[in-house]
Order: sequence, then C-alpha cells, then structure tokens
Amino acid sequence: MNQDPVSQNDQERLGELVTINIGPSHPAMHGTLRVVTVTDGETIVKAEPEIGYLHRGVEKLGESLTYHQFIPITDRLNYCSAITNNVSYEMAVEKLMGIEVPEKAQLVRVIMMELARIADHEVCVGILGVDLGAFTPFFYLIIQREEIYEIFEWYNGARLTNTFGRIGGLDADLPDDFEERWRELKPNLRKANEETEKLLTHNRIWMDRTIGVSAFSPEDALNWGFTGPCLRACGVKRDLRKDETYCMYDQFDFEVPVGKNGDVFDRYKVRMIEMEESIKIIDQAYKLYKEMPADAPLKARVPKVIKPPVGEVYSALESPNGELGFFVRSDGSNKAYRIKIRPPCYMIYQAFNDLVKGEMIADLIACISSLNVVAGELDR
Amino acid sequence: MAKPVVKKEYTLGERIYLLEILKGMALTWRHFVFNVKASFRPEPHTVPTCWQYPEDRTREISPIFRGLHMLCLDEKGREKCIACGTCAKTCPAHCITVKKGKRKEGEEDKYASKMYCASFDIDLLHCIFCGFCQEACPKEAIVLGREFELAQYTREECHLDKQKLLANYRKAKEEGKLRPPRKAVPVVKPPPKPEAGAPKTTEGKAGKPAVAGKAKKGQVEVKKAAEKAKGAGKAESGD
Amino acid sequence: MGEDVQAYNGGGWIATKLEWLINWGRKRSPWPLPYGTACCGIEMMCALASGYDMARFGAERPSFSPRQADVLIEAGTITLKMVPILKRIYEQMAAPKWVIAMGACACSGGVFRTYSTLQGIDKVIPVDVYIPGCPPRPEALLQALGMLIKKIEKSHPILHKRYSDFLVGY
Amino acid sequence: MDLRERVEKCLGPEGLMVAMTECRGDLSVEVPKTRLLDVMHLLKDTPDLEFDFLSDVLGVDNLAFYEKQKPKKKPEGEDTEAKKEKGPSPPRFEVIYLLLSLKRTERLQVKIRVAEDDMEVDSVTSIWKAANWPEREAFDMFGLRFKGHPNLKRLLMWDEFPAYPLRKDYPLEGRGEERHLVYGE
Amino acid sequence: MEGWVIAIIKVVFIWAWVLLIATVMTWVERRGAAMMQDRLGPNRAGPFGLFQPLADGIKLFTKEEVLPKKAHKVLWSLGPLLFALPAFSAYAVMPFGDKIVLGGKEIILQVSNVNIGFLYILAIGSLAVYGIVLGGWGSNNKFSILGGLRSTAQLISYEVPLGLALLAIVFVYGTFSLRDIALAQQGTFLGFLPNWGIFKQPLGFILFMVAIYAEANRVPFDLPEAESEIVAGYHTEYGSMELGLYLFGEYVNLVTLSSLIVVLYFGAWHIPYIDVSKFLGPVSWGIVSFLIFYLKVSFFLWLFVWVRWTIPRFRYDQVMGLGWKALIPLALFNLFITALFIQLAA
Repeated sequence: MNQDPVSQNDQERLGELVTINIGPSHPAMHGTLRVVTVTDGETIVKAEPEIGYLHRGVEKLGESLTYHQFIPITDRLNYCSAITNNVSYEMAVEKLMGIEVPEKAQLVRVIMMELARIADHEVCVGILGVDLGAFTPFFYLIIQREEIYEIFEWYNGARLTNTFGRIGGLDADLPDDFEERWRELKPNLRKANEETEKLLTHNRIWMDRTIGVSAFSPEDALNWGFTGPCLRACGVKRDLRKDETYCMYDQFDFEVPVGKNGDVFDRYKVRMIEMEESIKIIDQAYKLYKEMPADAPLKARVPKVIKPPVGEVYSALESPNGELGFFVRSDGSNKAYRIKIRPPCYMIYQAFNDLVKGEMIADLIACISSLNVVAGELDR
Repeated sequence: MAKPVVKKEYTLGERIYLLEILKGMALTWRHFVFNVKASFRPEPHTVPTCWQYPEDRTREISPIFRGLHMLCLDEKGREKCIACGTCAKTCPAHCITVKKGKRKEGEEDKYASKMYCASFDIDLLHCIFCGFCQEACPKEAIVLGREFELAQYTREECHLDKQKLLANYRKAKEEGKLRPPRKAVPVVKPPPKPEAGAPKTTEGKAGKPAVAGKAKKGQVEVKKAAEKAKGAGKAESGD
Repeated sequence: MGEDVQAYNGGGWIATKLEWLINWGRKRSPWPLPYGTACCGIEMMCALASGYDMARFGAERPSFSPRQADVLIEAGTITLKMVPILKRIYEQMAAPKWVIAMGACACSGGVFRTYSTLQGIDKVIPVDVYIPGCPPRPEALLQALGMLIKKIEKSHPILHKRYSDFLVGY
Repeated sequence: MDLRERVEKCLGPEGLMVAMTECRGDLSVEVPKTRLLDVMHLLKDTPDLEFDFLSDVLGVDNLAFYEKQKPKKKPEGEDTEAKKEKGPSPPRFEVIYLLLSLKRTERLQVKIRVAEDDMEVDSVTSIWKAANWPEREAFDMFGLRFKGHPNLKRLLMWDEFPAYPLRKDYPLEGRGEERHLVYGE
Repeated sequence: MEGWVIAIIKVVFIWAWVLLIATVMTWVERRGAAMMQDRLGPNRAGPFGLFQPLADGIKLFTKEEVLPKKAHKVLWSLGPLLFALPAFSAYAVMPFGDKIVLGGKEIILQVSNVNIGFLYILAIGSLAVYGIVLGGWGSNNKFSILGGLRSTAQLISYEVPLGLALLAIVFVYGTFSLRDIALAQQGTFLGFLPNWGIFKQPLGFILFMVAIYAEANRVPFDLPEAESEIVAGYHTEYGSMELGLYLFGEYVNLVTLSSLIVVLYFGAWHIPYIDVSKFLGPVSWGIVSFLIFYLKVSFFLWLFVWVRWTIPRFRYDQVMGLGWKALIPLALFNLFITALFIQLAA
C-alpha cells in the first residue's frame, strides 16, 4: 500500500473526513477482506486494505507435511479454482525432481485447469454483478458452475477441493462420460455467458458503473506486479500459457484478450472472453486426448516416498487470477524446507489504494470484486 | 493512480438506457415463464435447475464421492484392516488413530489377517476428505463412502469409532452404494532406464538420487494407491 | 432449564398454541448471516443460489447486518485475528439466534493446526449444528438447516429462559 | 549468450556477485547485502538483462538447513557459504528476490544473506512497488527489517503478535499467543 | 353519523386491503425473483409458500429488540414509524374504484375526495424521507447515516421531476383532485386513442416512472440500502419489528405509488373503448371497477419486481446526474410542450 499519510491538503480538512471501516464482515468483502477508508463524503481519500484475516499458516504447514500431504492444502488457497493450485504445486515439485509428466496426463491437466478457470471466472463475474446490484446473472452463471463441479466430482470425488493429480501425474483418468457431459455443458456455458452479456454489457447503468472506474496504466500495473486478467485489462498482452508455456499449451490455438483502460469493465470483458477461449482450449485438448492410446501412461515413475534432491525452484503457471507461483526449497528430506506461494491477487490487491483513490465508495466495491481477490490465496 | 480513460462512445441505444433494459427484461421474462411452467411439473424435481434437496434426491452423487468413511469387510465378512497405520501416517489432518490388536485363536472368522485394529477412530471434524487414507491403504480397508449428510448436533456425534465405521459399511452395502474399485493409473514403463533415471542422476545434486521403483516391502506408501486393486503384491513386484 | 420444561408441561392451551405459532414463524424464516470466510463460503453460495436454493426454507434474505439475522452460518476458517470480530458479530445478533458451524475449519480448525487458526469456533461461541466436511456439500448445509428447524420446533420460546427475556410479560 | 554468462558479465566486474547456482534451470545469484540496490538497478537497466518485473520477495530461515546439511557433503551453494562463514554463526536468513524479464521471459533469483545480528535490508520498493507487501510479509514472518520501506508493519498477523512465526524455531502450533483473547471473557 | 360509519368502514377496508396487497407483494417479490433466477423461492410455509410473509412477521415480532448503545432512542424508534405511516396515509385520497350505490346511497370508492389530493400526496410522499433519515441518524452507524444521506439527496432530487411531471398532468386535466382526473380518463380523444394520461403525456409518464422508482428506493435507485455497499443502509441497525416496519413500509409505498400511476396515467378503472359500467348494475360495477383498478396496479407492482431483478444499480453521483441533468430539463421541456399544446388547443 502506498502508505503516505493523508496529504497536507487533506489534513487541513480532516474535520470533514470520515473514516469508514469496511469489512471484514461485509457483503462485498468476500468474508475476510477489510478496507479502512478515509472518505470525503462519498469520495475515497485513502483506502488501506488490511489482510491476514484468513492467514492459516499454510507455508509453515508445508514445512511440516510431506510433499504429498501438502497437495490437499493447496486446494484451499484459491478455492474457486483449486485444480490450478494443485497443478501449480505439483509442477514445482516435479521441476525440483526433474520428472517429465506424460503427455496424456498433461492434457487431462489442461482440460481440468481450463474448467477450473471457467468456474473461477464465473464466480468472479457473477459476484461482480451481485456487488453492483445485478443479481440475476450470478444465478445463471452459478448453475453452469454447478455442472462443472459435477464433472470434477465424477472425476475424483470432490466438488471444490479436488486434490487433483499427484506429483508426477494423475491419480485417475478422465471419466468415461466426460465427453457426453462436456458436450452437454458447452452450449449451456455459452448460453449463460451470452445471457450475462445481454443483461450487463450494453446496459448503460452497467457501463456507467464500470467504464473508467479504477483505471490503471500498464506501467503502473507492471510496477505493482499485476498479472493475469487485471494486467491484460490494462493492455499488456502477457499470459504465461503463451509466454512461458507449460503443459503443452503451445499446441493449442487460443487468443489472449487484452483491454484498453484497465478499468472494471475491461477486466470483466477480459474474463468473459477468456471463458470462451477456455472452452476452445478444452475442445482442442480433448481432441488430442482422444488421439492418445487408451493405455497411455498417466503418471511418471515416481518414488514412493518423495524426496527431492537439495535445491530450490520457482515454478509458475497462469491461474485464473494471474501468475500463481510456488517456490519450493528442499533439503533432501521428505518434507519441504520452505514453500513460498506467490498468489496473484496478493500483488494486485496491494495496489488497492492507488486503484480506488478518488473514486466513490460504490466503485470501491466494484473494484474489489473485479480484482477477484480470493482470501484463501491472499492470506494463505 | 487512476489514469485518464478513453471513454467509449455510447451508441444511441445504450445512451437512452431503456432499450437495453427492455432487452434484459425480455430475457428475465423468458426465464420466468419457463420456470413458472416448469414449476407445475410433478413434484419434487420441478424447475430443472433446482434440486429440492430433502425431498428431491434426483441429483446423482458420484459413486466415487469422498464422503463418510467406512471400514470394509471382505467377502467372508471379516475385517480387512491390518492396523498397519499407513492411513494415519498419510492423513494430512492427523485425524485417524489406529490401535493394533493381535488375532487370537478362533477369531479367524472375524479378522482377515493376523493383525487387526483394536480401535479405529476418526475425528470427522478434523477430516478434510482428501481421500489419501483410502489411497494409501494396502488392503482397501478404509474407504470413503457416498454418504454426505454428516451434520450433527454435538461434537461427540462427529467422532467415528470402529463400530460406526463398520456400521457405515454394512449400511452402504445394503443400499448398494459401495465404492467401485479404483482403476489403476497406467504408469510410464520402466525399461528405458536412461529416460527415467537420467535427469535424476545427472542433475540431482548431493541429495540421495531419488530411486524410482524398488520400493521396500511394507514401506509407507504415499503414492500410487491405484496399484492395489486386487493384488497389492503383484503391483509391487511389477515395480 | 429443567424447571422451565416442567413449567412448560403445565402450560395451558394458549401457551402451547402460542409457542407453536412462534416456532412456526421462526422455523419458516431463518434468515441467515452468511459468514463465509473460506472454501466453505463457496459451497454455501451454491446452497444459497439456484442449484439448491436455500430460499425454499424461507432463508431468503441473506442479512449481512447481524441485527437482522437469525442463523449465523459460519463457513470457513476462523483465524485468531478474526476471533474478536466473530465474537462481536455473534453478540450483536438479536436473541433467538443459532449458529451452524460449516466445514472442518469452523468445527475444529481442520487440517490447519497452526499458530494462527482457531481450533473450532465452539471455543468462542456456542454452536448448534456441526457439519463435517471440507467443504461439505450444499446438501449437507441444507440438512443442517433442517436439523436446526427441528431444534427450533422443540424449543419453548415462551417459557424457556434463553428465549423468553423479551416475552416476559406473557 | 545464455543468461548465466550475461549475468556474470553484468555483475562480475563490479564485484557484485558472491555466488551463482543453478537448479533445474533456475538461475540464482547471490549478491552482497550492502549493495543490493545497485545490483537491482543494474539488473533492471542493463540492456540485455532487463529484469523489469518483480515476481516475489521471500525470506528463508536457514537455521535448520545448516544443522541438517553439516554432516552431509556440500552442494555448491553451501561450498561458498562454508568458506566465508566458518567461524561465527553463518548468516541465518536469506532474502530471495524473484525477478522476471518480460521481454525475454527469463527468470532470475537474486539472493542475499542476512545475519541474525544485523537484520536490516535495503527495501526495493523504490524500484518496484510490487515489493511492498512481500517485504512486509517477510518482516512479519521473519523479522527482517527493510530500510526505506514506506509502511513496515505487520501484515498477516495482528500488530501485537510477539513472535515471527515462519522462523524455524517457532513451533507450528504456536506458543499460545493471545489465546486469552479467545477463551477468556 | 352515517357518513362517519361509512368513512370508518372505508378506512378499515382499504387499510386491510393495502396491507394484504403489500403482504402478498413480498411473496410475489420473492417467488418472482426466484423464478427469474431459475430457482424456486420460498415454498414451504403454507401452499406455494404463501404464508412466508406471515412467518417473517411472526419471527420479527418475537425477536429480541436491540437498541444500540449509542443510538438516539427517540429518533431511533421514530424512524420506522415515520417511514411506514405516510405510505398508508397517502392512500387517504387515493380513488380505488368508481362508486357503489347501496340502498339509494352513493358511496364513492375513495376515503375522502379532497380537491387538492395532489398536493396532499406530494406532501405526504416527501414525509417518508424523514423516516429514513431519522433512522439512519439515530442508529449511530456510519453505514446507516450514509444510507440516510443518500436517501435524502436522492428523494429531494427526484421530487422535483416528479412534481413537474405531475404539474403537466394538472395542466392537461385542469384539476387537483385525483378523482376528477380518474373520471376524466374515460372515452377517447383524437378519435382513436384512449383518454389516458399516458397517451396525453408519454414523456411525462416515463419521467414519472423513473422518479417514482427513485422515490420508492427500488433498483436501480436502491442506493439508501445498497446491500453490497453499505450493508443494509439506513436499517443496518434495526432488528426486530422496526425492521419489519421498514421492509413492509417499502411495499406499502410501492402499492401507493403504483396506484398513483394507474390513477394518473392508466385510466384508473376505465377500460379503453368499452364503457363497462353500462352493462353492469351499480353495485357490481363498483366491485368490477375496484377489481380493474387493482388489476392494473398489480401490473405495475410486478413491474417493480421485474425491473429490480434485471438491472444493476446506479452510483450515487450518477443518480444525482440523471436527476438534475436529464430528468429535470426533460420535465421542464415536457411542461413547456404541454402548456403550448393546451394554449394552441384553446
């Protein structure tokens, strides 16, 4: 946070300024965020986010659990898209051990990660709508998300915290009925997105509320460490799937949407388009998957007890929110010496004061939901 | 700092509010009519997107859903568990406690192996239903069932002891809700030695080069639970 | 409490009917305070939204103002930093109030046995229904709500001490 | 020219490089703590490096690591370490900066070692604002003090929290801090 | 004496009737919203969940009353009352049907036919804002006071276009009495258009609609209680029956405003091109006119629900901008045009 105290000019008027504490129990604060705002009427002079209300000591826990046992903990970071976290962590450990994951497993990972991305974006867009007073799109989107969860559930038995994959590959193949489910789901997803667009995108109230709100320049965004949709909304075409490709993403044909202003509207729009692109990716990945032989390996040969050699690696992937990285240092034992998670929204949220300064309280709400700050990965 | 924004030019339709609002209203109206019609369908699953849960159980729960735990019996009705404690070691939440017991003479019809669990406690409130215990279990004794209605009034009721675990199994068996056996995941074939071993030996530093395969018998298995479909021994020798 | 129940059993027809009516009102409109802090919050959202639609039970209006809520659905981890807030929210709720602890974290801290996590909210506030699971399915939340409704049915709002403060005149 | 040589060429002449290690393609370079800002400026502005994006800043407590590694044979990272700090206690903490060059999509870890008796580190918030919260977190978790940080106070734990929880000598389940706040009236 | 009895009967009747509508309205709102959102809505309490509002009422009534420590006691309890009462009082001059002839005595379906009904409605309508402001102020909560302030600014801003739109109606019909306006909407003009306010004042109708959405604090103008922004706005601190009064008062307000729309713009109890009263006896016509009136009202009530669950809400400054920059000039323009037409016609 840019912690410069309230400026001199403001100080003189301090009598008129009101401090409002928003959160942590506030409908728009997703449970655990808290922003202490200093407002002049409804205009925000200063907004200082305070985090840590969901700090569960995940990193410390990672030092006392084995590499394998830490997988379920990663579920609980960004719980909207748990699968991306799992894969990111597994990729880090695999990198540390030098394991090459079989191609088929990578394809399944891609399919699942993209499904998780859609689910995450759906929540984000839906909540953004709710926070701006449009309740209905949220419900349309959440039904489709429910279907996605059904796919997850039939894959390995959990809806949200999937504990997807294992170090070195997967623990299960795609279920047999995946194709059927996906064929059913795809048009519904598109329809729900279309309906959301219909209800929101061209509605002037929505446009007024979102266009130009908490706009951010690309230079600032990079300096603050933005990644993901929020960075792309600023007009920087950066996507780890393309730039530092992993999991065979280089074999898929998809667009990386970019915005212009970096405002709430662009973030919303980028997310909407990304969902569509994700659908495309899943189609392609599933086609490749089908071409693989049925008994193609899904798991690399991994020792029963995972003891990576001494060393440290950083591995990142493009989670729905941006660059999700895991720094893992091993001391040669079966427990990680240090695990550091680089959550994407952590970097984004620290620029919050700059994002909302000068806007109004209602915009603060819009901004916070458009950033898709997930407390689980923010506080860890 | 918010930067100046290139304001998008609104079209006339967008400018006057009403057009888009009417379009949106038409959309919600379609949903409304559809759902009102649907709500007169025979109970309980009326509106297709809404499961009226306590009555309407038409939503299928995945057969491999990770729900309530159970301790399995084999075909002869003997307890499979050998109290090896692997599940307890693997559990990230440390919610399983197993106590060993030694089978006495004349108890062969009760316990499948020489060792059995004298007590088996699971603290449901700590459990995170990750399924690692069933994956690690060499005998497929502990399994997460399909039961998901777990709410209780008190803490004590959320404590699963051995009797409850066995009862869960019997109940699931009665209802035909047993979990299907896990399918083994195909693993990369071992023979081409250089491929599997190469990155580890060359790049691996002083740390003990991670040995692929050749796991010692009885070692704590954290991985590859898939391989113990029927013959755990076979899978291990195959390694 | 025992005495209260005794007195209740001797209660007249009016008291019985009145209690029935009050209980009916309460059980048919348990407005939730969705206090979703972590993963369980997402499943709670599913329960509130179309798929399962908690509104069917009258739990339509998620009241984020504690004064207006009847059921505190505590879904998610409570950290030690959050404890004072949770406590305060509970204290701010008006008298007939119930708490559902949803998920392993809320019930017992779950997998997070760490320096910063509260090991179960029942150390701070009384809990009426526990839901194990991490996170529980939305159905489990609805089941818990059903159990809560049963609990409400059995309560004696007029003669029971806990709920009768504001109905002393009767 | 691969990254390793370029970094060497950039930092070497000025004596800014203490050691360089590579693990699975992740290059990490150790630099003297006192000249951290110079290094960062160099890395950011040198034309064929251009590490203009800061991914993350993290602290590491090496207390247990040293104890564990002593009897074993040393990987190269420890080698230099052993030479330098045999007599007194080795610097206990490390701060690792994960840099990224957007144009070249190359990553570099910059490492400094911090002794327990001198926990002051120059803050890089003047170069990258992104370092703001990560540095605060490192302060919160390890007690590393960042000089020049605009607002160095606890981030994840509450302000009065008496310990630094991610240090290796701090137990996982804590020491019962502020439990009175929980159980008492 | 007889007049008194009739008046009291009328008051009690319409009071109960409005209460009933408002109650049903809460149910309609919930079920309607649910149906639009692909879910079911409350369906447990009674058939189709119809008793849901009753259950809410009982629950709120028996809930503990919490008076915040630092709240201003008098203002705090005055707020809900001041909010709910004007909504009812406004109905005093609202015609809700033609007339019934009972035993040779003509009873008009209106509590009192005041010849300045218009002014009364405006005056009473602007009272409701005090309920919100006092409640917001008395709660001693920052969110409440924000809600209260928002509501003040909003209501005052939108009272102007509302008044101006109404003024145009007065120009057209040349009377301040609501009953006279209602009666004047029978028949057609220009040969084919029904003699309704909406056809004589199309622009005025739109302005009026927008203004009353703002007056009723409904989406898109629900800033005073904008849930995701300021928790629950002015009633954040209210718990038991005071909250019930606020919530209920809102629906009563909706009924009043919808009735106003119907009286002013939608031909009250008249059906275009057909004079139903000719086919019916005096008593049955009274009842039928009453039913027609409320059929129309229910459409507008439904519209409130429908719009609410379709669109997002405005921002505070946008509401002000819309009110002052768009609606008021338009209303003035409308007034000017109306005056011009009337002058030309004369």
